[in-house]
Amino acid sequence: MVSSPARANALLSVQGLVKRFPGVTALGGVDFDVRAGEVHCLLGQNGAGKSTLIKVLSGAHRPDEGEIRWRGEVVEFGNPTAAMRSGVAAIYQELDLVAGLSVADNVFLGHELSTAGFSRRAEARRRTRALLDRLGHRDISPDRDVGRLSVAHQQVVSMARALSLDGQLLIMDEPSAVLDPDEVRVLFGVIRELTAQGVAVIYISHRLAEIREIGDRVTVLKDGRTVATGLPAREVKTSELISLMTGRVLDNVYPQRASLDPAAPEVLVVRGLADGDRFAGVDLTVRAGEVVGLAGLVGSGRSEILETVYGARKAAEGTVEVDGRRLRRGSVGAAVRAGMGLCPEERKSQGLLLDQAVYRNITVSSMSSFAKFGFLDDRAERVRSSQLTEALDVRPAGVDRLVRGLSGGNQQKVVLARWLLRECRVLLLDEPTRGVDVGARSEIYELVRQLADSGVAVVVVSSDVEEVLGLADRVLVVREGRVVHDGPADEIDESRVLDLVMEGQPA
Amino acid sequence: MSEDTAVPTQQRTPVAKESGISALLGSAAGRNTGLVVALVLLCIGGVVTAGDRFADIDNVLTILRLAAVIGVVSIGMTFVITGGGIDLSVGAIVALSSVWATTLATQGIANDTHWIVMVFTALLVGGACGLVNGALIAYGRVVAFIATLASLAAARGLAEIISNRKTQIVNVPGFAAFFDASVLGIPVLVVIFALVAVGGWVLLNRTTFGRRTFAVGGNPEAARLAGIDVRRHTVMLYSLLGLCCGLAAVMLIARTTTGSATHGGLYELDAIAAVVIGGTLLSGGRGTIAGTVFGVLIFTTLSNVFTLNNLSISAQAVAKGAIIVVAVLLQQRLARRSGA
Amino acid sequence: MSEDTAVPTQQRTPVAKESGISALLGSAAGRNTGLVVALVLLCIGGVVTAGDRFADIDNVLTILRLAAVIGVVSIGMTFVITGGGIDLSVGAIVALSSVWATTLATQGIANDTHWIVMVFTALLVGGACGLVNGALIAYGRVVAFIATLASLAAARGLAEIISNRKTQIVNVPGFAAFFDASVLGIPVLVVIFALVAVGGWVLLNRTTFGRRTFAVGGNPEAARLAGIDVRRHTVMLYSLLGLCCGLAAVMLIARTTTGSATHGGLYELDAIAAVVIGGTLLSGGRGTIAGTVFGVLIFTTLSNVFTLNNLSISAQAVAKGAIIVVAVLLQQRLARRSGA
Amino acid sequence: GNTPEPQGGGNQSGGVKVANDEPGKKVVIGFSAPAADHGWMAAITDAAKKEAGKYSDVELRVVEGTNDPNLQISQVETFINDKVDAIVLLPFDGAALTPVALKAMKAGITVINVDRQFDSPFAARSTVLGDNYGMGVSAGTYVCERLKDKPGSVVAEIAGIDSLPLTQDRSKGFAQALAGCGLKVGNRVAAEFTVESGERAAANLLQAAPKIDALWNHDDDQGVGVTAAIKNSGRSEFFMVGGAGSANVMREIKADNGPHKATVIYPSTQGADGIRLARLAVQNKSLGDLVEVEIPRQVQLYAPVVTKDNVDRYLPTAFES
Ligand SMILES: Nc1ncnc2c1ncn2[C@@H]1O[C@H](COP(=O)(O)OP(=O)(O)OP(=O)(O)O)[C@@H](O)[C@H]1O
Ligand SMILES: Nc1ncnc2c1ncn2[C@@H]1O[C@H](COP(=O)(O)OP(=O)(O)OP(=O)(O)O)[C@@H](O)[C@H]1O
Ligand SMILES: [Mg+2]
Ligand SMILES: [Mg+2]
Repeated sequence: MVSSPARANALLSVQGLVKRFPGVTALGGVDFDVRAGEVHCLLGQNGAGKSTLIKVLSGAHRPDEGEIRWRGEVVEFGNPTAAMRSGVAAIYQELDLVAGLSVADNVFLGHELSTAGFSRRAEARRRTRALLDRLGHRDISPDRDVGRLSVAHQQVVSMARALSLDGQLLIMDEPSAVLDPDEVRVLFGVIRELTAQGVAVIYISHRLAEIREIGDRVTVLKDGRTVATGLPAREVKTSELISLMTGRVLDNVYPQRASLDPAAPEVLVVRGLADGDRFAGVDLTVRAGEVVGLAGLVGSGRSEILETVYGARKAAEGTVEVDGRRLRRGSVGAAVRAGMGLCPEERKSQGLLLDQAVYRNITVSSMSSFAKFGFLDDRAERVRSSQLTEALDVRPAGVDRLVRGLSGGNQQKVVLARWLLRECRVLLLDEPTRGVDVGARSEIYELVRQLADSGVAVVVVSSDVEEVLGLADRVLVVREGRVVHDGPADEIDESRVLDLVMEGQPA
Repeated sequence: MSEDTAVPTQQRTPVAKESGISALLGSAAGRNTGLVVALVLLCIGGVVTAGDRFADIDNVLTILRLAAVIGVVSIGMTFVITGGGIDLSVGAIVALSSVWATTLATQGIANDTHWIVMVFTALLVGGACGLVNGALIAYGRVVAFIATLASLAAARGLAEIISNRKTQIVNVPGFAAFFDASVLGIPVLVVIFALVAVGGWVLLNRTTFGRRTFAVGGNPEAARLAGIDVRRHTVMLYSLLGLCCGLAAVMLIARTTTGSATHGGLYELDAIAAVVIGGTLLSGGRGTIAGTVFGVLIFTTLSNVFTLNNLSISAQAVAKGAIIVVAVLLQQRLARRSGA
Repeated sequence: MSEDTAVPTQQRTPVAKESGISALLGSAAGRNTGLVVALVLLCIGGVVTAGDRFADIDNVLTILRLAAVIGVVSIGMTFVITGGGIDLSVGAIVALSSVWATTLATQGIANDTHWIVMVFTALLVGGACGLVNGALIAYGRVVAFIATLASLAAARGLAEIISNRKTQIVNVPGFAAFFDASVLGIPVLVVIFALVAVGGWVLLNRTTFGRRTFAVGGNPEAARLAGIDVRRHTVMLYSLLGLCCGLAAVMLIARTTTGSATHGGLYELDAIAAVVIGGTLLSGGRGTIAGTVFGVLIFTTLSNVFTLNNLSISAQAVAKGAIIVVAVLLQQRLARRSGA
Repeated sequence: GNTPEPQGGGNQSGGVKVANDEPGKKVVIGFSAPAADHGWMAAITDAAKKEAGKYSDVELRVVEGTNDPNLQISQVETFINDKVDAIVLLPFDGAALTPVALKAMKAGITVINVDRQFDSPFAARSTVLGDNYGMGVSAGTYVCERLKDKPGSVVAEIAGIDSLPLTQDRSKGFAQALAGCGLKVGNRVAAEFTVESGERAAANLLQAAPKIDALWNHDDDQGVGVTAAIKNSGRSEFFMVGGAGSANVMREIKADNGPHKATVIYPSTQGADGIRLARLAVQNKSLGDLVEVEIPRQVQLYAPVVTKDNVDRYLPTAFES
């Protein structure tokens, strides 16, 4: 490949990068370059190789082939420290923080502030405070145990950590996936500040709107290869991006709502659910075929409401009924037997058996339907699972793969497949499209709609207000553990929801 | 590492795995190449240094008989460790079961009715101990290490109190006769071990119980949210191990014709070592019965080869340490090469 | 579970943690309420049943002296377990160090020069053993349980070979005199234990090394991505524990005036039990030195109270089991209530 | 001029029974004992090896010492498979090893039982026994002699591994002998035959008993630790009686510079006696000083008290712990 003059000026340029894992080529030849002071966006479907690319660039993986130039010099980042020394800082997709250590400790892990080996704790705390303030989070204490923060706050800590490295190149792998709109705004402010100082940013997101807002140039990956690079982020057409990414044309993202039968039976009835001061007085009724969306700020308690309905947390008060039968409090088993299913918020720690095969992850909740006298029919499990993974387009295919090796979005599809297999009466989805690409996203919407049409009652929690409005028949807005609005989705718009969500919040 | 280089989008034909004995043997040998190689090397060592005395059928049966008791415990331990637990009290449970099953009272009833009473007593005591362990861990939320350490102390103390620290001799006709017999030339104890191993393999790999064990050990929170009653399952795992300990106690009673509070000394370390060397993850979520069986056989063959060779006792200990490390390294290198 | 209930957007007053001794004591007592209560209950039990004989200052010093040796090992073990590892070979390393430091040759050199030679020998041997363990685990990628089990066998075997299974008596003037002395009425051994505990606390909680230990144990992948050399750190942790074992060997030599291959029997279980009961997570990532010290004190006080009361060993064992469980349950309930 | 103790060292008796020591038919002897986890047990194996080394017609096979009856059984099974001529067996638990010993006898192998007795008379051709009960009695009698004028004296006892029958026998003998002079054991703790455990047990015991008149320690090996603990505590108001009879303690008794004033012998040469008996039995020889043409069924060794007066007689055969 000829190195153009532009290449030579680039802060970072990458040529012919190849990375193979056992059984799969994650990167099959990637070329692109990043200039100082720009926001370079990476786009691609789930499993396209974005995160792998990031890990190679930050020294976490060694490439099998190809060349990385840093300020024109060929470099080899043998380990993360080498990359950090050169000025590359990364926020990984799978949050890599150490639960049990404080926020400040996590921010400075690996580059601790110390004198003769002794930690300068006050200094670390002070600087962490400053970084968090800069990210608009006065509410996170540097002394807090990171493991006790919500995912969103953990994401903020990761960003603080990356900022603390004072890098020349900041890589962010889906930082916005767990943030609410307000927080994304703050994040973008910080990014603009940085680029103004000449720092380059590589930004990964599945939300095209964000790319348009913050990005300068776009590189599209497909199946581990660069299919387009250097596209102007603001001008390029959405349809073009989508077809570059997926190889097909998508138009209407949200499926058509069928008109709801007013006589449909109430499948899920929740009355007066409360859990200490976390949330209280939650009433929720979902009819067969209805999709109910829960909107709210991160940390407003939506996940907890869902988990309590499901019995994963024990309610202090209130009742949950499925098809008119009251469920035992705090028993997941009872909920599952009654036909409930939950796609949890944190797929890695709550949803998946990472070191087990895809098919085992899918059948784990419906084992008995594959068993005679407790003996499992392995073959039937595999056949049914492959049908589902094909339908959901999980890549790479093959139900004997370990889930750990799948990309984030594909892992999410595996969790969904679990409950599709079980044919639930009630499906609770907590951030079902987090980290899922546009193509798959519309497939998931389609699926949810189909499920609802087949008579399933669906509850969706999402931080993406547009998604809630597009998908749900009815919208509930949750604020500080209370339901502050309950009404049909077509009678409310995005700005009204945001108003409700933010009401009483300091701006 | 030689990897296959399929592009992700390319449709991969799902590897069809046949079930049945051939698969069992094939996959067991495949995944445990390193262990098989280690065992074969050990056997070659045995033949070279002790010749016919090692390769003799009687000697092989001696090795297997020795392996049988700790083998049964190790199979139970495989379940507990795969399920994310650990049990330090196995030796003490064996002791307590052996003592309880051989008290004068129990033997009296057995004499009046049938020797099977002793077997049931041992199984009952073992199972009950396991139940207590499991309940403490699952419902009392005491760390497994500490809970079973406490059981270790308590069960051995209880065994000493019951037996009054005397060795209790078995005088029940039929009992010894049954267990000392052979089936087609294979001692009953070895047959029991084989049955437990095969049963354990089926249970772990072919049933919902086994599948849940992997899930509970791999990610208990995910298992819980998937609708598995993790606590009940944990109790069942420890109870199963308790039953195995009870069975091991019966076998030990048969072998020694005694019940004693000193039986089963340090079985916890032996069993855990066999399980872990066999490739079961100490952190849970991955376990193999075949590996455990190989692990037990490696340890017993090792001490048999030492016995045959008249080595100095201290040198044996040093050699044992070295051989363990070599076996593990071998297993790892070969497992990595085969891409597993 | 009552969790803290602040709404996230609400400004949370950061818990101001003062540094210094008061914080050390305060937080140690706070996080270990259950252990403190258990220890206090035990002491009350001691006073009630044995009266002045228990509350006597000499008896307290006896307890502390007994706690000193295993205490030093347990502090080192706290680091290894917090860092996500385990070491079964500590007892064997203590034995090997004690033997090596008291061979005729070493004692000869010590007599010609200074008794400190023996101390350095023990530290060197212990450190070297730890280094080997660490290297096997970090670079050889042998599971810690198996690697240190192998070291256990090898180190004890080596100790027997070197000592020819004889007890080696120390005849170096000055050595015993130094370690038998008291500082302000406190025996030197107890002073050493206290210094190691304070040093360990500082190292774990106030230094980069300590922070990294938590990270390596809590999430090794995150630690790696943060640029920490996880393998080198692991080697350092085991070497540190090895050094502690060497120091414990010196203390044991001083206490018994001998070096012997039988020293340190079952220290691995005692040390791990003390660490885990103290609240250090067996899976790594969380560890407390203060808890370990309480754990050690609980176990030593327990056996002291038993002895003062002339209890039978079997009854002791049963009671010990029960008390361990109660202590842990207590610690858990109280920790949960205090919202920690 | 025969020595009073049959175990009294090979060289002394060897000089007398020339006919018995003459090389005969080759004898393969298997030897198995519990783990050498304390000095006395290590000395047993060492003495047996040394004894076997003296005979050109003896081939000794020593296996790893173990405290697991299951493993010890399989070691004996290996000997049976190997068709050795004789087995000298110091079982971890006599009763537990009985069935396999019977099996060996049935296979025509001469089994010599050492120290811990089988529960069937058919399981061994001959048995060499220490006298655990007698040890306790000897120690108790000695204590009585010294304290007979001081009623109400405090007697303390540090036992060995408490779950072993031999420990219980020793304690029983001691208690009964004391009862004879109206004394009883005031404080008792158990150690584990190791130096370290002796130190630990003694440290606690010394706290438990503020005043002691006599202390019996079952085992001289753990006694090293006990002595260290006594030294640490600075106590000297009592005298101490040892057990087993190590060279260390005998030297201390001779020098009269420590708490030990006596020790009761529990011969560590029993294994060596077993080797000798096994060889004689296989070669169809008899015990020289007996009229019988066969070796006896049972030899029980005496447990004498060693004091400053007679220590010189016992020191040469004492074991170095
Ligand atoms: N450690 C690994 N072992 C095996 N395969 C892996 C590993 N990491 C990634 N892969 C594979 O490499 C490919 C690229 O994955 P990657 O995580 O880079 O995708 P991605 O573009 O970040 O997707 P997503 O948008 O879902 O995060 C996938 O096919 C994945 O299965
Ligand atoms: N186990 C826990 N311990 C302490 N605090 C917790 C715990 N779980 C949740 N929280 C806190 O409770 C708040 C509500 O969390 P929850 O996850 O229910 O909110 P949410 O509306 O679902 O937000 P998100 O979009 O992050 O899922 C969070 O701020 C979090 O910090
Ligand atoms: Mg990704
Ligand atoms: Mg949530």
